[in-house]
Amino acid sequence: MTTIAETRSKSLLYLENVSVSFDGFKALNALSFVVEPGELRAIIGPNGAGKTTMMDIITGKTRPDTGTVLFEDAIDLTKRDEADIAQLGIGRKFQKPTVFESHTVWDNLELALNRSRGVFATLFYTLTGEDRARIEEILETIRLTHRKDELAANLSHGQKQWLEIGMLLAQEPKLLLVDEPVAGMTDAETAETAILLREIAKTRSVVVVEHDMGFIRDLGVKVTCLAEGSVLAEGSIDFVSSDPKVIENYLGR
Amino acid sequence: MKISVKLGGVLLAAALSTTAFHGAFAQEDTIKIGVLHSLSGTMAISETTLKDAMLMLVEEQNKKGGVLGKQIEAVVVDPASDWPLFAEKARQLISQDKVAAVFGCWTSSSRKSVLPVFEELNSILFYPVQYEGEESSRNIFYTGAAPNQQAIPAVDYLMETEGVERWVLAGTDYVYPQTTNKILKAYLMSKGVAEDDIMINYTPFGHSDWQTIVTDIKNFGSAGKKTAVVSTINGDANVPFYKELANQGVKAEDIPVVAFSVGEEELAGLDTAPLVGHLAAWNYFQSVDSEANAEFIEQWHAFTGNDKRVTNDPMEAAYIGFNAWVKAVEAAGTTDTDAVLDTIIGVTVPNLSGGYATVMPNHHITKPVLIGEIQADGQFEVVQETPAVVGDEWSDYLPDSKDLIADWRKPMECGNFNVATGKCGGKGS
Amino acid sequence: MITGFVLRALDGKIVVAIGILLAIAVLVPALNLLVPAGSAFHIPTYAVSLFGKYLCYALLALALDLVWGYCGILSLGHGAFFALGGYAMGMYLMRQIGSRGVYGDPVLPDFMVFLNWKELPWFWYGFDMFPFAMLMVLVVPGLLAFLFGWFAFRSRVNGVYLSIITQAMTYALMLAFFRNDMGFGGNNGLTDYKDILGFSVQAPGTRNVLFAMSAIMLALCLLIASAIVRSKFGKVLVGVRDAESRVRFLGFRVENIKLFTFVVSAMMAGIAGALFVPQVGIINPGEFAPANSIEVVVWTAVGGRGTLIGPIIGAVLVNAGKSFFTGAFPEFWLYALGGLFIAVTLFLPKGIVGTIQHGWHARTERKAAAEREKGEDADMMPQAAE
Amino acid sequence: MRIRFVSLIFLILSFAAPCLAQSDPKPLINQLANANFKQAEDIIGQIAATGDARVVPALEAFAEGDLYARKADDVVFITTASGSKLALVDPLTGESAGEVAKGAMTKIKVNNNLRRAIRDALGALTLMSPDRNARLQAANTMLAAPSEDNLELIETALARETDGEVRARMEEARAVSLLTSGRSIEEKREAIERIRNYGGRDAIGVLRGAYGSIDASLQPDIDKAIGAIESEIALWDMAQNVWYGLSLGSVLLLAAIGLAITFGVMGIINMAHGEMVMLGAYSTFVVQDIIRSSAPQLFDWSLAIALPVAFLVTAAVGLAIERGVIRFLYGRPLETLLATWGISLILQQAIRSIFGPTNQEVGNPSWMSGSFALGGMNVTWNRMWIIIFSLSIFFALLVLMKKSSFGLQMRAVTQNRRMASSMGIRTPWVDAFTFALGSGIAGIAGVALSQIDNVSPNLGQSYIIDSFMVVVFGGVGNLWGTLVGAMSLGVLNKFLEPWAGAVLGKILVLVLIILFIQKRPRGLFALKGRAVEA
Repeated sequence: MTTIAETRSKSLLYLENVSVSFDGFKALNALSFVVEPGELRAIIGPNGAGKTTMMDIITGKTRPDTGTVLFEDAIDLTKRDEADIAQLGIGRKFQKPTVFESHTVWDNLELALNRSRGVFATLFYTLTGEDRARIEEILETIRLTHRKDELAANLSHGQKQWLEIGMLLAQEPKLLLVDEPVAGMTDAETAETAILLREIAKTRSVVVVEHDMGFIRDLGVKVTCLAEGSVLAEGSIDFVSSDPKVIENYLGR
Repeated sequence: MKISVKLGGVLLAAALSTTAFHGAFAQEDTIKIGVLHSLSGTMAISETTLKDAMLMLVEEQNKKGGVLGKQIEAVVVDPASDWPLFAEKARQLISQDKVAAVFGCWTSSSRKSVLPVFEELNSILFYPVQYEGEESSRNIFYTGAAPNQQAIPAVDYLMETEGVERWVLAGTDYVYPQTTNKILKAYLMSKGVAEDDIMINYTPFGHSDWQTIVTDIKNFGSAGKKTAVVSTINGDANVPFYKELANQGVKAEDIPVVAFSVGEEELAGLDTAPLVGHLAAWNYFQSVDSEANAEFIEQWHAFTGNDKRVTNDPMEAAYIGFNAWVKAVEAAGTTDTDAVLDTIIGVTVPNLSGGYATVMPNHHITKPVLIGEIQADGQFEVVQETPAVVGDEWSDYLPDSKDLIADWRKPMECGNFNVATGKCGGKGS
Repeated sequence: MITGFVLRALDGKIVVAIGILLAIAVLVPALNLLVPAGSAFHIPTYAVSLFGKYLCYALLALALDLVWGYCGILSLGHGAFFALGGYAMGMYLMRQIGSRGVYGDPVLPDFMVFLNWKELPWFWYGFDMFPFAMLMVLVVPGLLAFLFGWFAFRSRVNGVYLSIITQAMTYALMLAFFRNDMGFGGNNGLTDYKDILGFSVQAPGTRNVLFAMSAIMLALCLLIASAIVRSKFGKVLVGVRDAESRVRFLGFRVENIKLFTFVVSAMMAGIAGALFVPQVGIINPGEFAPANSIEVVVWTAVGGRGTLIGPIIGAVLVNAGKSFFTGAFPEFWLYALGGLFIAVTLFLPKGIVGTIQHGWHARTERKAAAEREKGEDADMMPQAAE
Repeated sequence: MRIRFVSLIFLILSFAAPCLAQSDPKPLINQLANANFKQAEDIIGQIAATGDARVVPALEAFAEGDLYARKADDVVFITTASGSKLALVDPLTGESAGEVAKGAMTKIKVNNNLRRAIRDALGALTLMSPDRNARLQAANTMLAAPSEDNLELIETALARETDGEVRARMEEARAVSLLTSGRSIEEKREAIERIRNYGGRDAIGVLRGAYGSIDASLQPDIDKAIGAIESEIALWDMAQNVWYGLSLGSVLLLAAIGLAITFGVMGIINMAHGEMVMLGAYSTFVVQDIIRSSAPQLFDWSLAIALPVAFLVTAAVGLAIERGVIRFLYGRPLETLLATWGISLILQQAIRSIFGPTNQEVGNPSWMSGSFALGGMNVTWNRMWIIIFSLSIFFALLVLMKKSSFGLQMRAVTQNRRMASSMGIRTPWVDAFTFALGSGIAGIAGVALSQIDNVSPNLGQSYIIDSFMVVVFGGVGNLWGTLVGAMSLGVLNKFLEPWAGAVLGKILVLVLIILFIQKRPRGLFALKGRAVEA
């Protein structure tokens, strides 16, 4: 068994006793949660278990009432805002795919590229060969090369999900938070996505929130089950799904 | 892009046609005059009446055969209570419609905005509303009251007949009240009123919550000395003001309120029973007893087809201005601006209160000052009438203008002649 | 890279638009000065300053479009920046009157004299120098926009809340400027100007130059605006409009992006005001009235927000209509105007230009759509940022 | 001046009383026929001096301006208009003297001085009148016009006075008159005490007035009394200010509450809201107009009748607007701004075309006019009713929203249109009726506002901005927010006004709103919760 200190120092993301409540309702209740570098982690849990709130806290959208949130054991995320955190290398994909509908696929990726994001830098930015190469590479990864010049608005739901993931890749994050990536996807797309995510996880840590157990099995990774704002069980999918508390709390229904 | 090219063309056409359009109206054998009063926006409430009055006057004049044997045609435009638009419309009336003279404006802002236009294009404006003075333009005739034709006599009345010793000067926060109150304060202090017996209070345009101020007035008035309120509150805010006065039971016998911008029109929106005895100072009241007035009111009711429509002081000012212009044009035998400017000075026409108004060399006119008390029927009862007073454009109670006079007769032809330095051009440095 | 920045701006439409504006800048004065009054092609001086006014409004609308159409910030207070620019110019023109005022005071403007102020308030210093005044035309609105935006965007006030406080801002300024004690001439404002840079503001020559300046300035600002929206920054801007949080999570400082745009837009509005004042001959607190700012929104919407040409067309169209109807049907023009607004919102939700462009896009889209699986349903289309 | 004049009466009384007392007032009254204001003033004095109670109606009629002289023979009558003619009544005997054409009579003009003179004279004459209210009135007059000459009169009256309130008032009247009289120090000391208890600013005025003339030994008492009264007043002023704040707040609430539905709940930036208020006010005008012409006795009920009318009218207009325009614009809030702006222009101009641009008279029913004193506070009836009215509307609305099934549907639709419709709620109609409700309430507000503001086509414009401020300040979509927002803005405004002045006060309030929104970007009562996608 490793001591807390060690886990902390090894961790990429470290949450301890994080609590937050909205008008009395405890969304997170002394949640502790650790992600190691290069880890692919799945999170399951009933609605209102606090999955999205947790992501909000990690990405600086919500401030916790109490608790520590550390990135790479050094940076206190509770003191930073979204932009900061994103630049630190934490990318986030929303439940509802949010891409820039009125931009082309290409522009979406160009905007996401991890380049200086200052006002004047962007004003006078001109596309370099290297950037072009990078974008094309991502287009390959997310299988959208053939539609790069179309408005994102015209993509199918699944393609939008991928485009969003692609944008996260362009950000070159160390940690990727993915909220329900396969919601509303065809089985084919779902399988594709699983492969895509494992591929991505080779180079960086990924946290996936998902309801789709099948998909989680496809991923075949360590699973954390949240309920009422704290961790219920953690371990392999089979271990977790056999846990009585989990069954009663989540799978049961 | 083709779009915007096309549209561009369309627009140019449209804009130009605005000019063309008016051309189309003109029949050659008429003399055109412009009517420049807001028919929409915040000032429509006051100005629309004047527009109707002008149309009536033109109609009556045409019945009498028009002027110089030609029919008069009124060109009505709507400057929409928007001061820059006033300037634009004035320019349009003068240079597109080629009107011989313009009758219009209510607020000083609108007058100030058109003044340069009239001087540049050398046309004539007749301005029918009481104002703060401190102006005399070669091309403008001020047929409304200057402060000395309204404010000062009213204050005198209160001092002499009502023995007022303590004064509240309440006004809307803009130039007319500010200037009038400055003049009044100087005047009162010259009459030996102590500084702390004068309370000055300003409120924003369209102020509708008067509770605090009316209470302040009551408190100020409960100091044992006879107190009166001199109100330069602007049109819209008056109704709520008087409603509050009535409800808080401020009786005219205790604290009379004398107003300079409250006429029959404003009272029309009020139940005046609780306000009986409060005063207003004007140069005309609908209740004035004279043939001219009776006839005028009759025409007005006939013209508007509504015998509840009241008449008011600015209408009389318009009436005087219009008749003076007609008379001057007849005398000059032409509507040419310079000719009319020469002949109109000294022109005397009957006013509606049974007397006469003369156009003075300073482009202001002579007016009797009437003090009226509000009656239960929404009319005023005249309690004092002075003989005709000459409008004093440059107040004697403002340090910088007491040396100035205006005289547009040759050879002086100066709007701001300094009697101290004997030079034209203000203080002269 | 600057060159790239500018070159990017010059796509077809903009080039033509700028071309037209420059042409107008030359043509109209020519037709006014050179063509004899009798001729059918003569443009009367009256019309020149009228068009000049429209162009200023067009510039104002363009400025609003930059923040609203592209960044999704609906400012109901842009009239304030316009008016401030106007006041800066007005103050210069007042100082130019010098001793020609009715009181002949060498320094004090008339309204100060008859409120017997003894010396010039500090904030009037320097306005006798044209360069300083012109600087102020940019700085004052810019500074206000910066302060306002700094707080508002940092604390993430957005949507209708932002709109309403911008309205509160212009409303408060209106009340303030109505006060005589402010030292800006109270409700009468600043007027009766004599000359600008030594040329009489009344002289036809000056009027035409001012007109030309308006056209050129509009062209210039159009160029700048176009350069901005076509840069990567412009894409981010649209991103902010459509999916603000996504832009944040991509690591952009949305508040800075908004702030920059807001300030630039405010400065453009200031320029518009500065050109407006000498042409109409008065600036007064009425320009701060919230209703005016709402009208600007309407022009922009009529022309088509999110397009650069749209607001210009909208402003000129609506105002030309206004000039025409207020003269032709003084009693009924409000019905026409009101009707126009309703009609546009119902039948041309994207505005005139927007609709035409959209229609054009739609055709190409339909071709493409044929061989592609069906796109998303309507509510996925970018919506007007509230 | 008043004092001087009243004393004049009594000088005449004391010297010439014997001969004047039984002299017939009739010729005096007839002298009024061709007297100028100054002379009339003396005549009134002499009339009063006769001490003859029969002259009371004549004096009252004079004050009312109902005293006319017959041109033919300068005989004076009390008149009442009957059609184009005047019904004549003998000023003393009160018996009818037939009718004559208006032309045959000349009105005897009356001005503030004469009214005041008459009032004081009546005070002296009616202090012992059998009518209790007349006595109370008289006592008040005496109180307002202290003079040692009244002293004996008051004391004789006091001796036979039984009614408690009137006694108290007379005691006070006696006290104020006593101060300046030659009475003993003890009497004056207790007089000061009484005045101090009676309190109020007038009391201070009286005490200050007496300060110079009074015996030096009493001056400390006066200082004490004044100090006590002033501290008391200070407290009441505070209370008064709060009250004014609340009543201003209730007006804001009235103006905003309809908007809290159309804008707050439905998210329509409804620029035509002000015009709905205006329509409500005009409905009130029309109702009153009809009542005046056809059933004057109903006038006190006019507002009660106007309420449903205004509601129905504006609700109908609202319904039309929603069906005709707004329903095409859901999900496009900004377009609603433009369209409703257009609508408001049209409505304003329509009202102008129909009713004309000038103010229309909307009268206050008797139960809404005047004021009453609450301790040192002065409460006007119309303000009080408006506060009650606005609060009751608010709570009625609250109940409707929270308890009724329509309210439930309304909230369902506004929260999730699709879900609601899929659950079988007929969303289009819910929308339509919600908007109609909002407009209707704006109309009702118009009825109330017509009582304190002027009814003109611009009425709406003057409230629209404040309404938006209130709703946004309170927090969009939260009725309680609107209530609290309105009230706090009202009170804030009223506390700023005294030291900043009305204009600066308003500006400061706006600035504070702006700063407040920085602190709480979603208003006072922001709906917190799991962060939703911006």
